[in-house]
Amino acid sequence: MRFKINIKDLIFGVAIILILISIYLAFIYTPTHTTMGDVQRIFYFHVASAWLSYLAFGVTFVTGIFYLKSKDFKWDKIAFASAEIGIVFCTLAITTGPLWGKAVWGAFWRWEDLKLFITLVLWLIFIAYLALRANAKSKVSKANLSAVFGIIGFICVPLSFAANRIWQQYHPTVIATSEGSLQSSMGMALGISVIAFTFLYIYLLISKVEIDTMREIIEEIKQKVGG
Amino acid sequence: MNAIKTIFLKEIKIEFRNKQMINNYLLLSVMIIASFRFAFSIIDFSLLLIASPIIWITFFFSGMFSLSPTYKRELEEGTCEGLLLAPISNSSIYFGKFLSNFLVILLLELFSLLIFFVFFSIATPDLVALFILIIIGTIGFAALGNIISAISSNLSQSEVMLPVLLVPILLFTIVISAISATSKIFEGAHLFDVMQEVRFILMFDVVFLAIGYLLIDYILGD
Amino acid sequence: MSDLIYLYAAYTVIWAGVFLYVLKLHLAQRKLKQETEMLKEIIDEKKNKKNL
Amino acid sequence: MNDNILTAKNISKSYGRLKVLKNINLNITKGDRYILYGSNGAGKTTLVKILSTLLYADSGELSLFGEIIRRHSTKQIRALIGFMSHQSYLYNDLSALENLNFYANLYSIKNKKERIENLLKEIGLYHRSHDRIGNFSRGMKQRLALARALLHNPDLIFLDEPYAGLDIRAQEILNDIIIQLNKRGKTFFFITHDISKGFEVATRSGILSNGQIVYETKREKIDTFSKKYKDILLREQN
Repeated sequence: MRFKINIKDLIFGVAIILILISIYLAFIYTPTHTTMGDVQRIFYFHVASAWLSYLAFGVTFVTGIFYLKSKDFKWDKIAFASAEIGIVFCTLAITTGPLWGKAVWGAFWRWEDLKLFITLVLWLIFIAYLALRANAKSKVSKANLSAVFGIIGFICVPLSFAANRIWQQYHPTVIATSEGSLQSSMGMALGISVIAFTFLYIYLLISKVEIDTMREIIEEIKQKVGG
Repeated sequence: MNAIKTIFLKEIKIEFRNKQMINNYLLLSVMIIASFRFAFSIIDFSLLLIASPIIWITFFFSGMFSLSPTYKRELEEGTCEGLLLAPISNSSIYFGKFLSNFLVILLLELFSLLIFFVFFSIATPDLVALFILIIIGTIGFAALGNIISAISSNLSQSEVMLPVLLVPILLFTIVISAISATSKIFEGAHLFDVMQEVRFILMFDVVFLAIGYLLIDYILGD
Repeated sequence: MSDLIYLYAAYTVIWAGVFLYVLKLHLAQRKLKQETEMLKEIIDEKKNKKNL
Repeated sequence: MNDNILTAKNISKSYGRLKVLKNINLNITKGDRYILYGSNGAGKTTLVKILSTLLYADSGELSLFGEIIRRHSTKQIRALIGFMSHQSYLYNDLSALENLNFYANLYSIKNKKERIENLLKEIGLYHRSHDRIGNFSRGMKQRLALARALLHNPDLIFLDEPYAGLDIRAQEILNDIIIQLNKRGKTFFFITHDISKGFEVATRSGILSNGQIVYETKREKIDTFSKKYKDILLREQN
């Protein structure tokens, strides 16, 4: 237990340091974007948040499969924690996306932009996932049903991505080429911020799982003491 | 195969024996189409552009109400364990119910389509293409709807949870492709003009049926 | 120049979001720790009563 | 020939952290009429669900008819098992005949028409074959539920609180049927919380308490047994 806490704090420390480095890189080290100006600097943490939410939902998907195979509640706990963290960062990604969009395109939201669209779909699916868990009647059915739903939801995302591509050909628009003029220093800044957020994710996941485990144990003791 | 047929026939029998239920579904379709009609009666609109979304949204919401009791009825009547005790696989329960869902939803959709043509005066498109689109779209709708209905029947407030769980998955896969293809059909295209959409919808059908086949065990079992 | 508002807004959203979530987790953890202390006291009391 | 119909070794089941069954060992041979008593919450229903393959145990080994039970391999075994619970497993919107026909098809029963007719006559509901069972009384439904459970001529029959909701006459009929079928070589396993019922038809009795079989006996006087049961219930409350 002692050792585990140390690892958790270590990860938190690494995450903080990496975040500070990436803030430095994002604001000072990288040059101002030639066409989009300074506002392009939103990009580094916007993309990192989006990445973190994809990673988190992916973990929910994989641990859902592990749970169904093993019926071990440990996996269910991780799946739930990861989904919640995913929702938080997905929310950050879909609020910062429009802010950037407004500056670059002049509009907050472009329904034609696939990345925005898919991130929104993911957000809806995992909001529904959390609603499912909140409405489950027992611990067993909560774990079973949410694992199944998480798997279905995650599988459908690439399919939805593909389906919406044809829908967009139907309404042709100019695709913003943000990556088109990405310089190598910008790429590195992005890379560092993505790594920083990945460490942040691991820290949050461990904390959340620990809290949920502790809450469960306390509930159990309370029932014993009360009865 | 025999088990699938048995369950399919039983579902259809129960569904049609209770005539009030079917009547309610039909009534709901009329109400949805009528509300679209009234909503669009006070503004200028291009019928060609809104026809396809109206049709599919109507299909989606009226079909959903017929999906909701599929598993809930078994749980409420306490017959679920009777099925699980029988020497059949859970996937035959799924496929039997899928077929009956498919049939009931398809009937509702054809009825809604009729009402739509009554309420909205629009040039009749290539009907064969339209029917084929509706049929393949409904396969996926029933396949995914059936599995989500099995999930939501185990939740509290299952009637609300069914659309909450179904919309983010179904709307952005099958319904969106179907809307795209159907609006092309209304603009005068034929089936071979929308082959790309058709291929996508068929792919979703296969994926959803496979998901149902693989995951139903985990929903119905312990 | 007016574009920079969006830059500030975006960074405020991100860091406020991250900060609030971390804070929420810490508060939850602290509450649980308090509860454990409380339970410990109750259990100790019960034990003492039994011994008496 | 091996006469062991059901063998359970160290069966445990828990829901989350709550342990419902702890190391259950059970051995039932052909022709047994085993009755298991236990208070509500002792884990009876979970146990009978595991033994009838509706649920799977977390650990331990269950074999039925000499075959070890695993997920997805139980279809043939299920055809040999009958199960009757306080729920009827019947559809209110279907008639008595349609209900039995449906299950007969699921169990792929040969010459089902004859079999269903005979069963309906036996339970005295032949004249109501075409009536929707939504209109049936609780007792009639329960009789039909028994017919449903016996439809495929199972060798091992589970009864979960079979006496609940039956009047005294129907209870006697049920006991008669149990004895009769038992003479034809059927094995019975039933659970109930009510000590006043079923003891006289059982050849073996057990008591389940807190997820463990704490007492087992063969042919004992009912007074001795019920005293034991009361003691155990009292101990449970403390």
